[in-house]
Amino acid sequence: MAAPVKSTVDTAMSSVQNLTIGKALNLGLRRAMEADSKVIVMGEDVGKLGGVFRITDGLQKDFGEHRVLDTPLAESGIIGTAVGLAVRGFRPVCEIQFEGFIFPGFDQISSQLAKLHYRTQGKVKVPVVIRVPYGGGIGAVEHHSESPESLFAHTPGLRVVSCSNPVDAYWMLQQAITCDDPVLFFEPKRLYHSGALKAAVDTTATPEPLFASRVLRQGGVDAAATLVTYGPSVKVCLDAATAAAEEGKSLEVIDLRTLSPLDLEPVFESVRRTGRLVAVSEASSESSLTSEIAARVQQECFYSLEAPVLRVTGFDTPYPPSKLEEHFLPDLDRVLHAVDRALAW
Amino acid sequence: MAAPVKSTVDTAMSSVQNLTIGKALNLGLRRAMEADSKVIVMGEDVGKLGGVFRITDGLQKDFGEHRVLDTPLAESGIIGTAVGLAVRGFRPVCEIQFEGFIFPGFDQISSQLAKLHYRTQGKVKVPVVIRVPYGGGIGAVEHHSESPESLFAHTPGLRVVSCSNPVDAYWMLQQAITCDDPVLFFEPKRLYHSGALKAAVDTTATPEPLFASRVLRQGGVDAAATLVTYGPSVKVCLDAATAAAEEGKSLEVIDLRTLSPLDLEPVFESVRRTGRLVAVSEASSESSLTSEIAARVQQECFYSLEAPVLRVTGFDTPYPPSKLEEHFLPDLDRVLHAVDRALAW
Amino acid sequence: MPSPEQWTRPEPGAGPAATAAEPTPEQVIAGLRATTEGGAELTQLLTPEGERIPSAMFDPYVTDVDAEALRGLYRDMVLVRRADREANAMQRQGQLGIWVPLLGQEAAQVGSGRALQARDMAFPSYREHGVAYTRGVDFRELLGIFRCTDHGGWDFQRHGFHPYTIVIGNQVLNAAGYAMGQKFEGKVGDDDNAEATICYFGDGATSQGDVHEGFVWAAVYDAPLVFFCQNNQWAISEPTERQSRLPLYQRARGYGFPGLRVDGNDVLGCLAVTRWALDECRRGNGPVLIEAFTYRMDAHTTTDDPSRYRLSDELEVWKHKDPIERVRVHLARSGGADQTFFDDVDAEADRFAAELRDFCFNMPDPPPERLFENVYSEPSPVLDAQREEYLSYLAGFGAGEH
Amino acid sequence: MPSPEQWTRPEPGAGPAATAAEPTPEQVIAGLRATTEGGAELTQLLTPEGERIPSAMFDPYVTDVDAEALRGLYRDMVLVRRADREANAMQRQGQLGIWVPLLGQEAAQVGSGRALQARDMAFPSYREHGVAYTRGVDFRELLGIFRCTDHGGWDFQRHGFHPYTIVIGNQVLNAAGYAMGQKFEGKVGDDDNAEATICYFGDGATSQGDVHEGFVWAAVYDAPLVFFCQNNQWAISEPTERQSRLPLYQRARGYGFPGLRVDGNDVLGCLAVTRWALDECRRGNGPVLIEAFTYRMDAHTTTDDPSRYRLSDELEVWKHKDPIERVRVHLARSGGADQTFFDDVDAEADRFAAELRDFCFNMPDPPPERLFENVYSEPSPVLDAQREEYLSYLAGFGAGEH
Ligand SMILES: Cc1ncc(C[n+]2csc(CCOP(=O)(O)OP(=O)(O)O)c2C)c(N)n1
Ligand SMILES: Cc1ncc(C[n+]2csc(CCOP(=O)(O)OP(=O)(O)O)c2C)c(N)n1
Ligand SMILES: [Mg+2]
Ligand SMILES: [Mg+2]
Repeated sequence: MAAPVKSTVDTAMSSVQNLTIGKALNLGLRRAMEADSKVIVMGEDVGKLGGVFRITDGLQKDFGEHRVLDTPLAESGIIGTAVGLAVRGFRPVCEIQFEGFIFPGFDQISSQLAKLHYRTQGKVKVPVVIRVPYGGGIGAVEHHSESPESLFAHTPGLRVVSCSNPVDAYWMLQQAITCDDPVLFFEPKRLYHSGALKAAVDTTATPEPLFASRVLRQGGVDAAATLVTYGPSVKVCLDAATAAAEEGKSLEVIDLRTLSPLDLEPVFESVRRTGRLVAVSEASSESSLTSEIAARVQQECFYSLEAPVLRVTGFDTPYPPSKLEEHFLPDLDRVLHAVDRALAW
Repeated sequence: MAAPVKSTVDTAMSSVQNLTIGKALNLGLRRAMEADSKVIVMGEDVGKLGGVFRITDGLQKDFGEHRVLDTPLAESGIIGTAVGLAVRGFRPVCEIQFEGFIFPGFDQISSQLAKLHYRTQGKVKVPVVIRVPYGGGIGAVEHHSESPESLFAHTPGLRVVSCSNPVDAYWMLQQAITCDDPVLFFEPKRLYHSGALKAAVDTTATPEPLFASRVLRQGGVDAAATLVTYGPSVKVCLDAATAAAEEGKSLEVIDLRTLSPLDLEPVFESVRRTGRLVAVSEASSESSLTSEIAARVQQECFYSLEAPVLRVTGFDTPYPPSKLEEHFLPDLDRVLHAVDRALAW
Repeated sequence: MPSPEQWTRPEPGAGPAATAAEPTPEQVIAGLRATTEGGAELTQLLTPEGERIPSAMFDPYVTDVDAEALRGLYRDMVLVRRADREANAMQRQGQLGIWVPLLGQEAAQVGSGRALQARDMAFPSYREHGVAYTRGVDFRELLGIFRCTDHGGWDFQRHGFHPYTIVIGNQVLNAAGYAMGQKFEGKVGDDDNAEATICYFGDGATSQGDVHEGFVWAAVYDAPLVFFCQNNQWAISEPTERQSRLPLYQRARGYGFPGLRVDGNDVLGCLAVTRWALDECRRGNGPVLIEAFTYRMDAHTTTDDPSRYRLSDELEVWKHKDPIERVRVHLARSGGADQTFFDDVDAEADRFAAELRDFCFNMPDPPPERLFENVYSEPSPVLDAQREEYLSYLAGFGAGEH
Repeated sequence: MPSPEQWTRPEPGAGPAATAAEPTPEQVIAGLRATTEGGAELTQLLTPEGERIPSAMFDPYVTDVDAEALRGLYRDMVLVRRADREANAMQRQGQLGIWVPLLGQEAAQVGSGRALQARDMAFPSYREHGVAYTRGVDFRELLGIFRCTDHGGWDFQRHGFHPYTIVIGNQVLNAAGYAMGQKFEGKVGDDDNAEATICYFGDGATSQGDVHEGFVWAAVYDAPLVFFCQNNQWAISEPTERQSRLPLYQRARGYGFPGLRVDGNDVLGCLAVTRWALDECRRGNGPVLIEAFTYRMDAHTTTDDPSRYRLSDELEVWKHKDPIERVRVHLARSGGADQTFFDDVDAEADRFAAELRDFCFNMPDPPPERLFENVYSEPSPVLDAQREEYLSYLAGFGAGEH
């Protein structure tokens, strides 16, 4: 849970602001930095430039160069020094420019960040947040559209979350920063500046808990199937549910929010009613989060399932040239196709 | 498939030798180096020392320092230069000293090794083999007992295999080396020198294909359940099947051998008969290979399953201090307990 | 050219120095001057004013560069710049997803690229379109990456030009491995078959672990590798001071191989220094680090907005150091070329750009099945199944829908 | 102590040098001598024969080291060695899963460790038991790692001694971050609250990207960080020449901060040089690299067999450079200690070892539920379920079975 955030700027503003995900993240960061002087932001180009996606825009100007660090160009360095800063008592928020560039930092994440607390029987805490813009759909070149979240979900000791809307973006980021564990914070980059997703963020509201899934769309008593997803695919699934509703099919949509540890209780509960589940993710399917969801749902809901858990995911290929990404990414049609298959099983 | 191997030494020896897994790997490497002068071995301490597990013992003496390279101490360097050597036409076989030290090389594996062939529409081949001693049970300190194979199975473009016995060790390594794709070759380190596993390796035999699973123990017509596993857990499952047989329960045991791409047809076939599957692995369960197996089996064998696919795995914790590893590692009792649960479902 | 060792602070032996203070205004000015001038150790054969400066060390490497050869280098740079500008414009028109401009770095790329021999190998990062051109890679073959129809498709072996590498630093290790292979194959030595490798990376890349490991490996294995660092002063929004206290060519000092700084806007200097370095490598004296001191005259990519982080003054100063202009002036003054030549080159550049444009506008989209090809060198049943399932799903939509 | 810059090959400016040839026998001998002698730039205050050598630069840092203080350093080293040997023996007896011996490196560790002040922070790798001792970490607290009952459990904050790090190089970046934090908190400066950090790593580690990035970060942020590289000549079976062409202290030259080599078997030298370096850091002149030139007298770990890769001759030569013996001789000759003192220290060492032994033999195994603890700082329902399920499964076996 986020500590109560004291605002020192914008006090004249209304407590409700209409924000994109990008702006909500920016405001969340600002609030976290105001609330705790130990919160520092570090990464490539996060200072003057405000990050290539402008998520850190204006922070260096207002908080100074010692709290918003344009670091040397090396991800192991960013994460490795963040670990040391955390040991010293700071709460670093690292930005990885694109998810495809997190791999040089994989060792520090896996060997130090994820394990220091366990290794020291809790004596060392490493409250580091690593912000990772991820996912495709932006027509980018190689390494700029991947979905590596499953690798971190498979790594014990890490918490992995992903937001899908401005309200969550605002709160989840602050909650991740106040969390004493390392958090990999996956941000759906193609939705950063989506005007369609703009939402009213009430900065005085009480946020949902960080490590909990949420049912975003109830299917009602006659719900035909459940869709479970996270991050950029949430919008796809919500749109699919809307389309299905027009055809008279009622779908429940669950936003995982926490990818590790998973909070699957709402999914089990839903599947026990609907009997059918489609898990949706842009990541390749093999040994992934959607595999885990299928594995656990088939076990927990064995007698409720009327069709196997189906998955709509990226293929087991590297991310293709982006002229082909419409084929790679789960879209409304592929989701509905899977629902139809499940219903016809 | 391995190219026919011309032997230049040991010609006086019988073509059948009784070998441990470790010695079989050593002989396999030797044969591959004899067969193709472009095969080179590289890694930390692989030369004079013969590697910390002695798998490369004697190779530098016989093939010279330019074919068996004691490299500087850096895994990204080992893998990154191996990629370059492969582009030049070599077939490097890299040794990572312990699986816990593969992470500094993760970026080169994920960004270059796995993608160069795809990126170049097949124009660049990177026939690199990365040998990774993995798994627990050797009473070691931290980072020396992990099972990170799922991370690589989730990475498209890589082939991932694991051997479980001397015959496979001998052939699979040679086949991996002649394969034009990058292969992550996971070796069950605690079985390297197991005398109990010694087996007759016929170096004139025709090997099984590399990328195929194999039924190691048939359950017969009354088979009660299927066990699917790989690497170090194969022995555990075979022992469990033996114990179960004494109690009158017949179990089929399948050795995956290829972890990515998976060859699950034999598993589907078996489960369609037995109706029950237990997947066993030392790796943590979350978003892992065993998740994938469960996900695909519940889909392919939906109407055959009489119980959910159960998993016996390491817990979702970092690898514990090794005085606790007997609790972490799947053992015969936990496997049989899962079988009982499946049977009682 | 060994230089006196300089620690920025402290000079040891004098007891603890005073606490590192904010720089004085004089120091700031000196620092800025160094930023555009490259310092005392800069090798320069052709000044921004087109004046030829003799160099005892490097003149022997360009004795063959007569007026004709210089006209060739001029033509190369003009064509490359023209193509770069055309591609940049096409991105603005929506024909490319992104463009990575090389504006200002033509001399560094053409000079070093022309120093290579056919059997040498070059490992680029993602901005080396000028090097690609010198290696005979058609500019049109580069466009797929930026139009996002492919990840790069030229024949790397035929051209001695490795695929582009986007993940910063990766290619440095790959190049080190390749150069080790050249050595292991006995291609290093002073006979006529000697080979070398050159590897390109930026100022920002020098911070990456992979670049360090590349230095370590190449040094330990005496690899015939020229590390060619184009210091264009910026890594997106970060100036070189965020990566290093010392001039980057001095990094080599810690590894025991030569590091040199050349005026990266001087095509003749780049040609000479790179030829020298490649020669050293071919003779077994590699590796060598070259820092080409230049400037990124345009944005980092077409998605970047440099006005957020750098002053246009800097750009103005660097305009006076233009790599093409100094060759033009030199040729004109020395009688090495007349106006007809310059006009001809301009006309050729226009045709070159028009062809490029034409090609780009007509590039077909890749077919969906391409997605599944070449993941592995041999078929995979799992992927085959995914392809079949997806293609039949697509077919279910009928022709027009997708 | 700036030194003339030396490239191992070639000397540029002379045109292409001859192809790198096999070394001459003379060169091999010179190389071997350098391996045990450390070269001309080695700082040494106490020779292997116990002779005190004056140093204008470093003497000021050990003016307080009178006979009593020297006796203290002697005692430290004897206790540390004795405990190390005891642990090694206990491994042989099956009481420890593995041991990582520090034999031969007592002076480097005690000298540098004693240079630290209470508020300083040390980041060890996995062999720094001697440093741990100087930081007040009880030797018994180290045993859990090697008996495999825990991954390390001391209070890192109270001792200013970070957990051991096994993955080579990782701790260097962590230390750089910590030192940046000291600086950000205003602890750097010449007042009395100044702090510094020291970070330990080996000769082999210098090849890792993380160590390089640690150098880059510390240099760019002027972090108060002493890089303390114990060059014990071997990285398991690989000699230092497999990692570098140049002496390792010279690596710092490429980054713009000082690099010094000290006789790692000279406790006084290590104390003085480290105090100097820490002082520099506290005053804002960091970072500094120290290479402590020493030798790994035992195997890499108890699982290693050095006879496969190194000659015992080397060991014999290094025996004459023993770090403890030279202090004993110096104390005896200078009248700084009599035989009673030496006997007392030996007796204390025996008690120290006996206590350690006693403790080790009685260490309890951790309970199974420990496995699930401290994965996160707050409970996780997923893990709670796994724990409950496993514990009830275990309970099902009855008391004795598991
Ligand atoms: C590992 C990695 N991290 C981050 C990036 C994103 N990125 C692309 S270019 C760039 C700056 C590179 O600067 P420099 O090395 O100076 O080369 P330049 O672009 O100036 O030619 C960054 C940070 C990347 N491509 N790879
Ligand atoms: C990343 C990584 N790779 C490999 C290893 C295995 N390993 C442990 S110690 C060691 C040699 C280290 O040599 P050096 O840095 O000289 O330190 P020393 O052990 O001599 O003190 C190696 C290769 C490791 N621990 N971490
Ligand atoms: Mg740059
Ligand atoms: Mg060492």
